[in-house]
Amino acid sequence: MWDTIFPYLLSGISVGGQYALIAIGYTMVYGILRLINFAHGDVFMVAGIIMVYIAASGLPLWLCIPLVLLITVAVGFLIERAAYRPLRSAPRMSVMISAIGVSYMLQNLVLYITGGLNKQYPTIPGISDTVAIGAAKTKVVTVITPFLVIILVVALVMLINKTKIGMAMRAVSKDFETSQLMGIKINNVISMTFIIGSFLAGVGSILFFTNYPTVIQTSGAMPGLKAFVAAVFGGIGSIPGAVIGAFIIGIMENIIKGLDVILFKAGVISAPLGLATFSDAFSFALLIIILVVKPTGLFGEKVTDKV
Amino acid sequence: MKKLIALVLALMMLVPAFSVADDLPVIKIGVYEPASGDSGAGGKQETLGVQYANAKTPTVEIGGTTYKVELVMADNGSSTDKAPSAAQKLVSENVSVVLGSYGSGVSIAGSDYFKDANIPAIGLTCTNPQVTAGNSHYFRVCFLDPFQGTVLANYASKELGATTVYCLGELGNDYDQGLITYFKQAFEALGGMVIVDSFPTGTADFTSYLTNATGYNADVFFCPVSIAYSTQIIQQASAQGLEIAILGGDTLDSNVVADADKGTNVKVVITTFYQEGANAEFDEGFKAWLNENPDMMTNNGGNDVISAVSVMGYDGYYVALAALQAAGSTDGAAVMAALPSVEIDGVSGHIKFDETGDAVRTSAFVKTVNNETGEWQFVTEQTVD
Amino acid sequence: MNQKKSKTPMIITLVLVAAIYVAVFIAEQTLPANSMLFTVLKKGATYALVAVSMNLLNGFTGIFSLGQAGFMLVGAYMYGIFTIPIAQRASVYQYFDGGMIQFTVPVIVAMILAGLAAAFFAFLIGLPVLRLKSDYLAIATLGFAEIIRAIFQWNGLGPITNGSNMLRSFPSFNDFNIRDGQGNVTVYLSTLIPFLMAGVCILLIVLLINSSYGRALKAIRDDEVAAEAMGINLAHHKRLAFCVSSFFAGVGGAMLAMYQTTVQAKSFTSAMTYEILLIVVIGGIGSVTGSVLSSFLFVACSEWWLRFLDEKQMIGTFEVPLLRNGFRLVVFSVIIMIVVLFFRRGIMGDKELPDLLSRRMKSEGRRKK
Amino acid sequence: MSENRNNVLKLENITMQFGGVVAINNLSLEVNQGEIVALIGPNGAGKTTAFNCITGVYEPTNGIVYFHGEPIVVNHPQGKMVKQYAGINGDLYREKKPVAHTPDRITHMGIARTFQNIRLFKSQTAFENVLIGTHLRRNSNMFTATFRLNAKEEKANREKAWNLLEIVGLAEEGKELATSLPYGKQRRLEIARALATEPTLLLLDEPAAGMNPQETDELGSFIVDIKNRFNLTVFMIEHHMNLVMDISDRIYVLDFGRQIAEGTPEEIQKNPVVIAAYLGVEEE
Repeated sequence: MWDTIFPYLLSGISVGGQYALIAIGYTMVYGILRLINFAHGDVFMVAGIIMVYIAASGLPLWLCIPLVLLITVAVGFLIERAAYRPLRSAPRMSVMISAIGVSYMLQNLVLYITGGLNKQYPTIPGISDTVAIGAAKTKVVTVITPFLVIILVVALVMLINKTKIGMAMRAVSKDFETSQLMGIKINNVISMTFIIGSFLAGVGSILFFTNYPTVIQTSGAMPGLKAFVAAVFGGIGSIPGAVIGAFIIGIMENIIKGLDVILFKAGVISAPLGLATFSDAFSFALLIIILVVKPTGLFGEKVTDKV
Repeated sequence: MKKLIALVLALMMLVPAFSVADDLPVIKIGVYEPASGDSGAGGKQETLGVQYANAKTPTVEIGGTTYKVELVMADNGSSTDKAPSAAQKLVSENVSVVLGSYGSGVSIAGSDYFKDANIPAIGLTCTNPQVTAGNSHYFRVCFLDPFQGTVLANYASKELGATTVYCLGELGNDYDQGLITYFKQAFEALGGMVIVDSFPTGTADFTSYLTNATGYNADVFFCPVSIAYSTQIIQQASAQGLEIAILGGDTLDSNVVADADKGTNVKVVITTFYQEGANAEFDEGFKAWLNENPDMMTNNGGNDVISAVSVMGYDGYYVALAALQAAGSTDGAAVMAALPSVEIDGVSGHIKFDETGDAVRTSAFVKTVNNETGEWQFVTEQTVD
Repeated sequence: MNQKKSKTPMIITLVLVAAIYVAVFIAEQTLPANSMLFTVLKKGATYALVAVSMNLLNGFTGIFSLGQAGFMLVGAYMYGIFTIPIAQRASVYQYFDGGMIQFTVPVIVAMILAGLAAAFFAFLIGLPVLRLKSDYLAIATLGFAEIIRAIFQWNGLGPITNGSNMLRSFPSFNDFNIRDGQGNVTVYLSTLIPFLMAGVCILLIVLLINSSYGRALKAIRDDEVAAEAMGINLAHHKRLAFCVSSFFAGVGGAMLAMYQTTVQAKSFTSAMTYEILLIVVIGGIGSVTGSVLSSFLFVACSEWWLRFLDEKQMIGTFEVPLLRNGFRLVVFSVIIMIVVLFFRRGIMGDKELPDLLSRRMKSEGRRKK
Repeated sequence: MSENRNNVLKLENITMQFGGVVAINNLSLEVNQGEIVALIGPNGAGKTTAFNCITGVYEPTNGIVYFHGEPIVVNHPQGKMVKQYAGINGDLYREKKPVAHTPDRITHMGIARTFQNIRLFKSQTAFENVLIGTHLRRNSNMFTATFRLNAKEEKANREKAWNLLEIVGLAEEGKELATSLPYGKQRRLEIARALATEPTLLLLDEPAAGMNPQETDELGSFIVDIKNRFNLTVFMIEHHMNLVMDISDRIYVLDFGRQIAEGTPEEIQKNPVVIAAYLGVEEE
């Protein structure tokens, strides 16, 4: 039984870690601006496309990766500047619509640049290799993803708890107006949030596309939505919540994909039911259940980590 | 500013001067193919065949008049909801005949529009029987899924010795689902077991599906999906060390897929319409043309390996020309009436339509990827009685 | 007391609308049937209905729902399932032995069924979801649309929904044309009928908006606490708005099915909802006239007027740079962003056509004085 | 007093606790038929909270609210509150089944209110604001309303709304956007809107806030006028002492969530506790 389930867990942990890196961006932006940044998943996709084109230009890989992260951060920063900042005093619905507009634009822009064709993600030596864990074989990146996620989250939590900018972030997320009155430069804090979020999305994209090496303009949509679901599930505004939520969603989704096999092998069913159809829908069902049962999410009440 | 206006005006004056350069009457052929979306890569390669044929034979003599053939492109975006307006665009441009599409679903989705406008359509590589069944206006130059499914099932059972096959298709893709159904029928008739799974559109993570195949102890992984998904599946199969062969239909016959399989240990076997080398004249001409046109080379995936879909596009163009000549008119209805009796010797073989409007095909090529060179290798030519 | 509203702008509006219908009818009889104009008008009418139904929720009730595509899907499927001719069922439901349902209902009945089914789904979804606050509600409805999509694609329901495969062969807009014995069209109605369908539905929505219930919905949008203090039952009214909006989204879905001639769950994605939302925003949140106008504009731009951007254009020997497949959508999304950022009120703001007319008359009257 | 059979509103041991903060502590009071009763107290004393408990916006932690003798709100500390509860009489209603109505239900029963920070429907005209108030007494349903089968009722409602506007002196401004009216008129409009719901008890939350002395005077006689005209009982929160003393029959004084005094205006004016806790602060 364990042998049957283990490979799904492995896939789930890997993809969950990548969702986690995107989910942090959602949860931080929501914590501060109360905005569902619908374009965040597309920033993640854009990071993938940038890597494709930079690597194709012949630059060495050790230079490509920092460059990709840098450009991704710049993209996230510019989106906030151009599309969200002018709407700071507008109703929340307008900002959300603007986010949807940005998402639409990024996708169309990439469609135009790539000609609507799938782009092959470059192979990154080291993490693209195959390793065997027990009976299962997988890429190195699958194994390092959860560790990298934990390292990044610890660093991020330290940044938020120990540094001045982190303190400002916490203040802004608690009370937008008051912190403004207290002399916190709100715009800087918001920019910083977007920079961190985009950076993590960039890292996530490198891991994700190394695992699933094709990029197309819609590549970011589903992972983005699921990462958001993870953020809500874990309690929006809570970073550990987002990470745990992401792992749960990643694992559950892969278990659902393999549920037919698991049930089949356990002798519960005699023929496959086609439950894999619901692998995406399941995440949303989970979302609705949590919203109805505990609208604040798993860790929503812990205000201390709210950013 | 004034200078700019003057320049624009001057340029506009030049327009008529250039457009009267050749005064041949124009006949329009619609190319109804995806240029974006999941099937974009395949659609572009199919279009290349049409474009090459058009470059080679840019004019046609109909009823004693020589016409210039103009290709009108419409991108159906690989999706059935974008298909109507793409089809409508071709109709509104008054094309005489339509070629395409890559992908059976979009072909069916556009079908009614051509029917209502009395324009015949020639399917190039859409293999689902429903495209032509019950339609008098849709024709097709390739083989059909019941045939292809049987060929694949025979091959899986007899050559690969499989008893259990895991099939994976995209939800809502008529091509995938159709071929899997016919494969299943044929394979079960041979005494084998078939497990069918589907993934939602936009899936990138196939690792769990690959695990499923292993979990069912399948001997063959059958995934007749579009190029976009098949490259993902092959690469992830390689990472997971999948030991069983991946079997595919004609959609996998692309240099993009072969490239993905290069340097891995995954065995990929497919059935298709054409094998490079079968017609040296065409091969050389096509490659030379690709090398002259960098844009076209990009559309072919960056190299000059010939995909079978391009061949079908090429043959389809000549079927259309033959029909136009036989009709002696540019009127869609006349072309439709002339099509059933058209016969040509194409690059992919002799093309002749049966009463439903499908080409009579009795053989398919089986190819596999050479893992070292990343090239397609001919395995066998399979026929079904 | 100035209780009496001037009726003149209302009458002018009605005359204008009637004139549009006459124009559509005449155009259809005289212009070639394959003109892109009719494609735009048919799809525009469909989208207008869907956009107005979304506006009823987002604009008039203040419920930010992103479930529109899901409800359209339900409507489109209900329409398809109940109108595919028996003779065609074997070939449509080819993998499911002709399917389970072996009867058909008239088109109009199927459309009402489509609406009712969508409203029923909305009722079920509304029970848990409508309690949520703005953006949580948005994401939950978006999620529900995805769940509905998965359910309709599930092979287990194949005998009814045809699994993930296409539904087709049902009556489409072109079947409304009146033909003579030889099958030649004598009277073209394929554009007028969708106009009538959308028109009747939009009229109903407008009547609702201007009724006591409509005012209650607007009160909820303006201030939930005050609305509740005025004795307006929030849960009841929100559910009502949600179901009514979904009813018309379902009818719109049925119309989309007729327009497309095929239906497939796969195409009802969140991208479709976003498109409709953008139409509502461009038209002006809270304006029916705006939603209708922007639907036609949006469809015309995306399907017709901007198509040239997708192809190489030569000015003499000069090839216009940047033009290639996909450029249309780039230009399009830039326009949308400009509207969202700088013209936040959209085309109409929250004004309707009669409002504009009465304002104009007022200002003219003043000038005369 | 508690023997008075014709009391309209009666609060019994109402406590409202938010987390660890006790906003109202064991408040009991009564408002009788035809009275004008004022609730006064310094800022933050818990006056508006009391209104919110009566109208169903908040669910009090403990206590009962009676309306015409019917318990419309009943609660006792539950769940986490059992441990956290910092008020008194926490055990008193343990046996009672909690009753909680949504604000619209309570308005339906006949309690209407205005808001301290004016909450008019901002996109609607003054007339429409009042008209919305008539919605809850409708006999029509969605279908009859959409198909205009309720024309008679609609006409009656419109007439009623215009009448109310005339009564509050806003007939001229009926077609203007509610939020474009001057402050004083907005307050009157809120009252008209509340009256449209056909209440028997009217709760006014600082009706004179932001008004000049002359307007305040006029408001006083206006309140008495509508009370008589519509046979109302009025319970109001107010800071303008002149107004309170002029028109109130009785006054309750609240400080830090506790009731510190009760009596006629004359009694309150003389009450040293009130002067110390409230008037003293006010004059500072």
